[in-house]
Amino acid sequence: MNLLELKGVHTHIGAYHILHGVDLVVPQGQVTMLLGRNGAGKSTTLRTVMGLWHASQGRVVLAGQDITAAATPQIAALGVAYVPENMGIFADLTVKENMLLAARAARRADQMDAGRLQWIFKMFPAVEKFWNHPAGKLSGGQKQMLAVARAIVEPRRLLIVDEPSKGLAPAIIDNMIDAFAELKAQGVTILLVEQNLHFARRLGDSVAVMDNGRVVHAGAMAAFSADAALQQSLLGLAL
Amino acid sequence: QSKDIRIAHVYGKTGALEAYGKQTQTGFMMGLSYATGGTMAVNGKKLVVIEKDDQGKPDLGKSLLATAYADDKADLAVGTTGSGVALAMLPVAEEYKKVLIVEPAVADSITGDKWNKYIFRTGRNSSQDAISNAVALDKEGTTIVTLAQDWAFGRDGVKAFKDAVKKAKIGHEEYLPPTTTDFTAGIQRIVDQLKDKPGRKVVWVVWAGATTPFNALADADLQKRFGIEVSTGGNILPAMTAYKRFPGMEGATYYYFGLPKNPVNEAMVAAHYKEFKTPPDFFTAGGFSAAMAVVTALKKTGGETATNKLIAAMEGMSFETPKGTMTFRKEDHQAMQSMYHFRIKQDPAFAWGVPELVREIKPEEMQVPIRNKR
Amino acid sequence: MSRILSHDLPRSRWLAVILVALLLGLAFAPFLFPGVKALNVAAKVLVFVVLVASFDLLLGYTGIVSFAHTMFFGIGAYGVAIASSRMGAGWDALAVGVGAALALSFVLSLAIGLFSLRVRAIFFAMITLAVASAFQTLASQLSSFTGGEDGLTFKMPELISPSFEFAEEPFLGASLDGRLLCYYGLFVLAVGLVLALLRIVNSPFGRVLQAIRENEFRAEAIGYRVVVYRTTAAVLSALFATLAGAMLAIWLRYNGPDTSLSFEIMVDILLIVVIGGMGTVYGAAIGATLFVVAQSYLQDLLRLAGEAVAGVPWLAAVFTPDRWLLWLGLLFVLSVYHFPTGIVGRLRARALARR
Amino acid sequence: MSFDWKPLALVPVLALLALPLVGSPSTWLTLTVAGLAMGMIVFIIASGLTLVFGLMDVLNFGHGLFIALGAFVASSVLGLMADWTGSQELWRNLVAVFPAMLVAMAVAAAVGLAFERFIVRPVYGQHLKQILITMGGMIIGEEFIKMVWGPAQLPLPLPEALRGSLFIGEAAISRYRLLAVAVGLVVFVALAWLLSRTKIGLLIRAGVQDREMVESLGYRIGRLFVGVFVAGSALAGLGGVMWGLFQQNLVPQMGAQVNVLIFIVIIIGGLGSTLGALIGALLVGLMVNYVGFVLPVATQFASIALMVAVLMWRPQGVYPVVKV
Amino acid sequence: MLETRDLTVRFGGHVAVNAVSCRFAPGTLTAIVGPNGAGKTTYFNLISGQLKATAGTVALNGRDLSGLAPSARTRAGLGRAFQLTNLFPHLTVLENVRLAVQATQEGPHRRGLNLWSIWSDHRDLTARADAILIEVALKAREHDTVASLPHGDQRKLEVALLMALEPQVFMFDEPTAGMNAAEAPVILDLIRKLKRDRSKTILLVEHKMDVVRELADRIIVLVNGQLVADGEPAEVIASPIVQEAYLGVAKA
Ligand SMILES: Nc1ncnc2c1ncn2[C@@H]1O[C@H](COP(=O)(O)OP(=O)(O)OP(=O)(O)O)[C@@H](O)[C@H]1O
Ligand SMILES: Nc1ncnc2c1ncn2[C@@H]1O[C@H](COP(=O)(O)OP(=O)(O)OP(=O)(O)O)[C@@H](O)[C@H]1O
Ligand SMILES: [Mg+2]
Ligand SMILES: [Mg+2]
Repeated sequence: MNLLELKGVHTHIGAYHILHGVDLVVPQGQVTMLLGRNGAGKSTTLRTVMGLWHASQGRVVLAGQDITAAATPQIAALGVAYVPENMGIFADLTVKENMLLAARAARRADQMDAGRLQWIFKMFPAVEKFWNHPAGKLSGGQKQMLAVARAIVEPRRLLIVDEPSKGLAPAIIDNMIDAFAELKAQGVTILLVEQNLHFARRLGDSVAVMDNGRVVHAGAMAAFSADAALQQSLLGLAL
Repeated sequence: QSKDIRIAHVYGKTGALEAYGKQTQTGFMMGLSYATGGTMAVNGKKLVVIEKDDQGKPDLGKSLLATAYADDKADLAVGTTGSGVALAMLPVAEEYKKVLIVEPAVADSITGDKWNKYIFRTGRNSSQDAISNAVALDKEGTTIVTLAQDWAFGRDGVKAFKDAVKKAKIGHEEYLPPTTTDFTAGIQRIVDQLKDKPGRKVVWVVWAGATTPFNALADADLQKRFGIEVSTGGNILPAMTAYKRFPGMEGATYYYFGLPKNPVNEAMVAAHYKEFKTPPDFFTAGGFSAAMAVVTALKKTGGETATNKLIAAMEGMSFETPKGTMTFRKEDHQAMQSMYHFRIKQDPAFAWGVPELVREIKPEEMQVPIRNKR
Repeated sequence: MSRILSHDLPRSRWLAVILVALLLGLAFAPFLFPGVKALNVAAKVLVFVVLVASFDLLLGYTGIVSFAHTMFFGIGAYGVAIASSRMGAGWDALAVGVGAALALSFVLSLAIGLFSLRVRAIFFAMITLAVASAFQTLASQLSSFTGGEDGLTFKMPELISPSFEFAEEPFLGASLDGRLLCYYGLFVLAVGLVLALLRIVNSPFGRVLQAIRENEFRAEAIGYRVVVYRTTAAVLSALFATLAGAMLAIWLRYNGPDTSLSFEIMVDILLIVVIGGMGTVYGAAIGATLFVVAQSYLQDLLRLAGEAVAGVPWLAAVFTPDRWLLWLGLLFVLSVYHFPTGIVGRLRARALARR
Repeated sequence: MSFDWKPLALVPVLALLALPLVGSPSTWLTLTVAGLAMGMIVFIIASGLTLVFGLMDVLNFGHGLFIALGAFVASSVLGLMADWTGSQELWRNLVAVFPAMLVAMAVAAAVGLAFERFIVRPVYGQHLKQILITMGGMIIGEEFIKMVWGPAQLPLPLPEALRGSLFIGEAAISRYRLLAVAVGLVVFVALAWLLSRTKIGLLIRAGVQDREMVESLGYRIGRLFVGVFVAGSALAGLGGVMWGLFQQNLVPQMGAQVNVLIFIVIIIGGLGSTLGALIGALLVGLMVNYVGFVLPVATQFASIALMVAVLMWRPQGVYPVVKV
Repeated sequence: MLETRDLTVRFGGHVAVNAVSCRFAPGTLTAIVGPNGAGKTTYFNLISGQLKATAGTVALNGRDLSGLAPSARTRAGLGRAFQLTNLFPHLTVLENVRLAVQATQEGPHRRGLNLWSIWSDHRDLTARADAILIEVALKAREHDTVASLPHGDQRKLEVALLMALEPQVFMFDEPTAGMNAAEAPVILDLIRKLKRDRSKTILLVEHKMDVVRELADRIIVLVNGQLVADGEPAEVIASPIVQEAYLGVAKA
């Protein structure tokens, strides 16, 4: 069954009509890859799911519940973690404080799930190393790590990440792939926008490709990565 | 049109001085109706009052007065509350060659170096205030320290006061920023000046505006600790609540409704109680006096409003007011008037400290200097 | 034509119409709206157009929020006031006054401009606020020099004083006297200054200022010395404000702390910029006109309204000239609500939508 | 990270520097005690602004309105309880003052709620518009005060037992200021606790930087902002009561009159820091008293000079929590 | 010839770049690789003047730039694109590039301290900006405000600004990060073009090894702010440090 479904979603930003009827399904417990050229509408789709833009037509359904008009905090409270394209780091807060805010259950730093933190530290050493530093001073990649770390500091049922591998060193990317695999094993559903096709292929179960505001292809990752011609036609290059 | 006599009243209807301005206006209207026996007309000519709100802004007052004279064809004008505004208005009267009766602005220079022949003033000037207070305090063996705001109003007052004091000696002049809120430091300075002086020790305060030093002075308990008395002039009733804490305090005031004994005052007090259930205040009396001056002058000219006629009529003219008879002296058109030496008494019936009459200081007793050059 | 406007055309038919109407209105004000008050209002509009436009150079184009702008306005006014009351009425006095004022403004604005780089935006705003209030206090402290709280009343050269009449008979209801000449003097000056500002903001310099406003860090990175540009902008706007102040003093023949230095004026300027539309010189012109006129006739309006609702207890209390400030406050709130991009922004957006 | 003592030391240092200038120790003592107490009062009226301006980054020029409001409400309440305030016994007076404070805070809070909704909400994050629209709110509020309580100044006499001073030798300290110190300390402790022991402070700061992200993390930042703004207004109301009783005389413009002062305090203290605001207030209080004694003319410039000096030393204020 | 000598910066205790000495010759493309937080961007910041060095010098063709402000260094011939997009959000794409073009003009007057000419009269500059937009395939969006561009296009514009500066030294900080695999080639082609013109010095920070392999003439490796390897791409990539510290192959 599908955890998340978009049915004919249209989104306007001010005067611009950005999404022209997006149909997308994210199956429960799987990793879904959202691909597409720059400007295809991937980020806008994610923002629409999170209620940061609101669909002017169509429906967004999460676990059978219609969230088309829901407010962002409500959607998040349903167990969705989101990492935006710009990472959304709170630059003036320390890394610790950033994490603390992401951990909704904890009121103070010492109340965060220690085990989970260790797991995160192992994967993203920088987060531990700069625990008490202002997040704004982190390097680009370190910010990216922190952004993902924040999203997984507490268990969530749906994890939405916009370009997780951006700016990360290969070693870290490998860690991250392992981490997502582990989360998936725990039953977390994952929706990723990804440019790094190697990454996409390693992780993805199903794939959806967008082009100017529509989903132009959806299916199993295996089939997609096998079909060079399809990739060529949709992405303009083969893996 | 030609049958009406148009009088412009410019005053701070809004802005910081709103409360004062409103009093003046009330008094002015009451005065007109009293002086005309309720007809609001002189020699059959209707009196039309044009209200102008200068918001306490000099530039605005200036253009409003011009508007009144030029566009509204006012024959003469009365106003205004703030000295700064009044000073800015003086040249306009000269420009349009029309009479301006200044009320209640107090700056000496209005009837002093900034004066021109179209300017009259029913309100008292700083000198009159100061001199009357001097008369009330001036005794051998008294040391006086003055406490005033550090601006024209304060320095004017202190200067006039000093000139008027003959027997007592001025120990020190303390000037504090007009907007002072914490008086501890100022009071300390005064104490340091006075505490070791022999004989009677007095702090004489000239202070305008909401936050007065009186509560601070009372808290410091100067009387008990250093035998220092506090003295000051009159003020509006809300400000006199602070006086309650100085029973026996002496000074001289321009007006308090209980002080003058004359039919005009009685009439005004009665009328005011009738209309507002409260006694008239400081500026009500001023407005009333201005109205009396206007009507008396018009009666003299037989309703004529030609400026030169008015001036001729008003120079040296005497007229009845809630403060008794006032006289515009020829030289500077300042209205000579009585002031009242008072002593404060606590009276639970009143929210404020009640000034009791010690004696009325007659105009003749005060040598108010003539500062204008004509 | 387009060159006179530095190719910064209204880009909206309505805007163009309004601007032309405005220009003509001001040009013939003495004859269209006879009467002392009307002329005073018109003159005040002229002064404020220049003042606000100069502030917009700082705020709208450079993104510096400064409350010290009235300080320079005041310096200009005091320059004329002090010189004319010391040296007596005369063109020489005017020249000296304006010259001295410009010099002082130059130095001060240079200092402030440089300081603005030391502390961050909000703090800078707050500091200028404090400095401005200090300056006002100073002005009333130095009473021997500035006339203190009471301010200075002074005369102007014969040619532009009311007493100078070059024709007995009023023409179209306007008396042909020095006031009239003075008004047209100001008119020409104002138009000239505004066009100059328009030129500046549309120059390469102006564009760099916008870049700095948008992203100071990157502007520096691509090779623009931010310090130089910011300071130049600060100085320029200060000088224009000084001239506006001089214009005010020339017209009023009076100046005092409340008249040219009060925080009220500063807030009015801000409001006008927002109403008109930030970062557009045209906005300054339209906003200034609307605001000054509204402010000058609000009380009269309320008087009428008050008579209309007389008797109705609450309404009567609200619709009285005494409560005009209430309505001014409302104007503040509403204009921020309804003109997020200012009138000019609105009109241009509409024009775009049409296409 | 070890605690930074320097700014804290500033207070005693300033006091000691003043000693030789003032000369007589008893005078110095009077001035110092009075200055500190004054500082406490200033802190109370500024405390609300640490939340609204310091944390929420709202340039609320309308803050003074709530101060004025608090004072006027208090005058009405105390007016009703005349016989209690009139009594000579301290406890009866306090019994009268306390409800006055509560009512004042309640009213201020209520108005604050409306103020946030209609004035501030549309302009979060836009300083310029904040200045304008809050100015507008301020003006409107002032006019309403004039309509309710009249344009004239309104006496607010101190309850009997709070008048007068205690004397230590030649030095004097007015009773009321002692009360002010007590109230100030309570406010300080309460605020400091709230901000250090809960996530509220963090959330607000984060919300200012990236509202969308905070919401994406699942927090109803909107409500939180309302709550904090209302709290700030209530504190201003409380400050109004204290300020009003200190002045013993109310004018509708009283709020506007303290505006600049409290902003100075916040800036000296550094945005978002309660301790900073306290220090800023104390410094201002002392400075004003010392300068007022040594060179009265300069008093008006004292606090401004102080601010500029501090910013030269620490461009962010002494304890910046929020970096700008 | 760009040269850094013992370039060092400390943030509190933490040494972000530690005595890095290196020369970059014209006509060569040097790739700078290293783990996240190794100090690559900081190294750039020190060269371009965004950060003041704690110690060490930066020199271009023998001229010491250490004391200069970023703007001065840019005018001296150092050009730089940022890792995290950093543009003029509410100006149009064209205006963005045009500003950069203008910044390269000779003399303050041409550059912008020019109050009296009219911006839109400077046709030559606009033309130049247009040409660049065509090169990076952004011409279609020239009149959109930057804020409304998709992330990928903003990355392109970032590069366009660098091109517009026509510097002698080009510093790219992960130019293709967040750029679609189909769009990246556009940028990479630009870089190849620059390489062909032998006079330019090019520094490239990039995590995508395939890209590095293809473009770099030389690779230097930073780890914890220290220069740990420098040489031919093939051998550097093969070196153990890179293999584990960076590619993390050892672990796998
Ligand atoms: N704030 C905005 N205003 C106007 N248009 C916008 C805005 N944000 C995005 N767009 C437009 O919406 C379209 C899709 O943008 P979006 O960011 O979703 O693309 P994307 O698929 O995420 O591209 P990328 O891979 O580069 O991030 C683009 O054409 C972009 O110009
Ligand atoms: N201004 C600063 N203050 C404190 N620490 C800083 C500052 N700038 C950078 N750092 C630290 O210096 C280190 C190097 O940062 P830098 O951005 O150079 O890394 P990088 O090599 O570019 O990494 P990435 O590949 O993720 O971009 C990081 O650990 C960062 O936390
Ligand atoms: Mg995207
Ligand atoms: Mg980097």
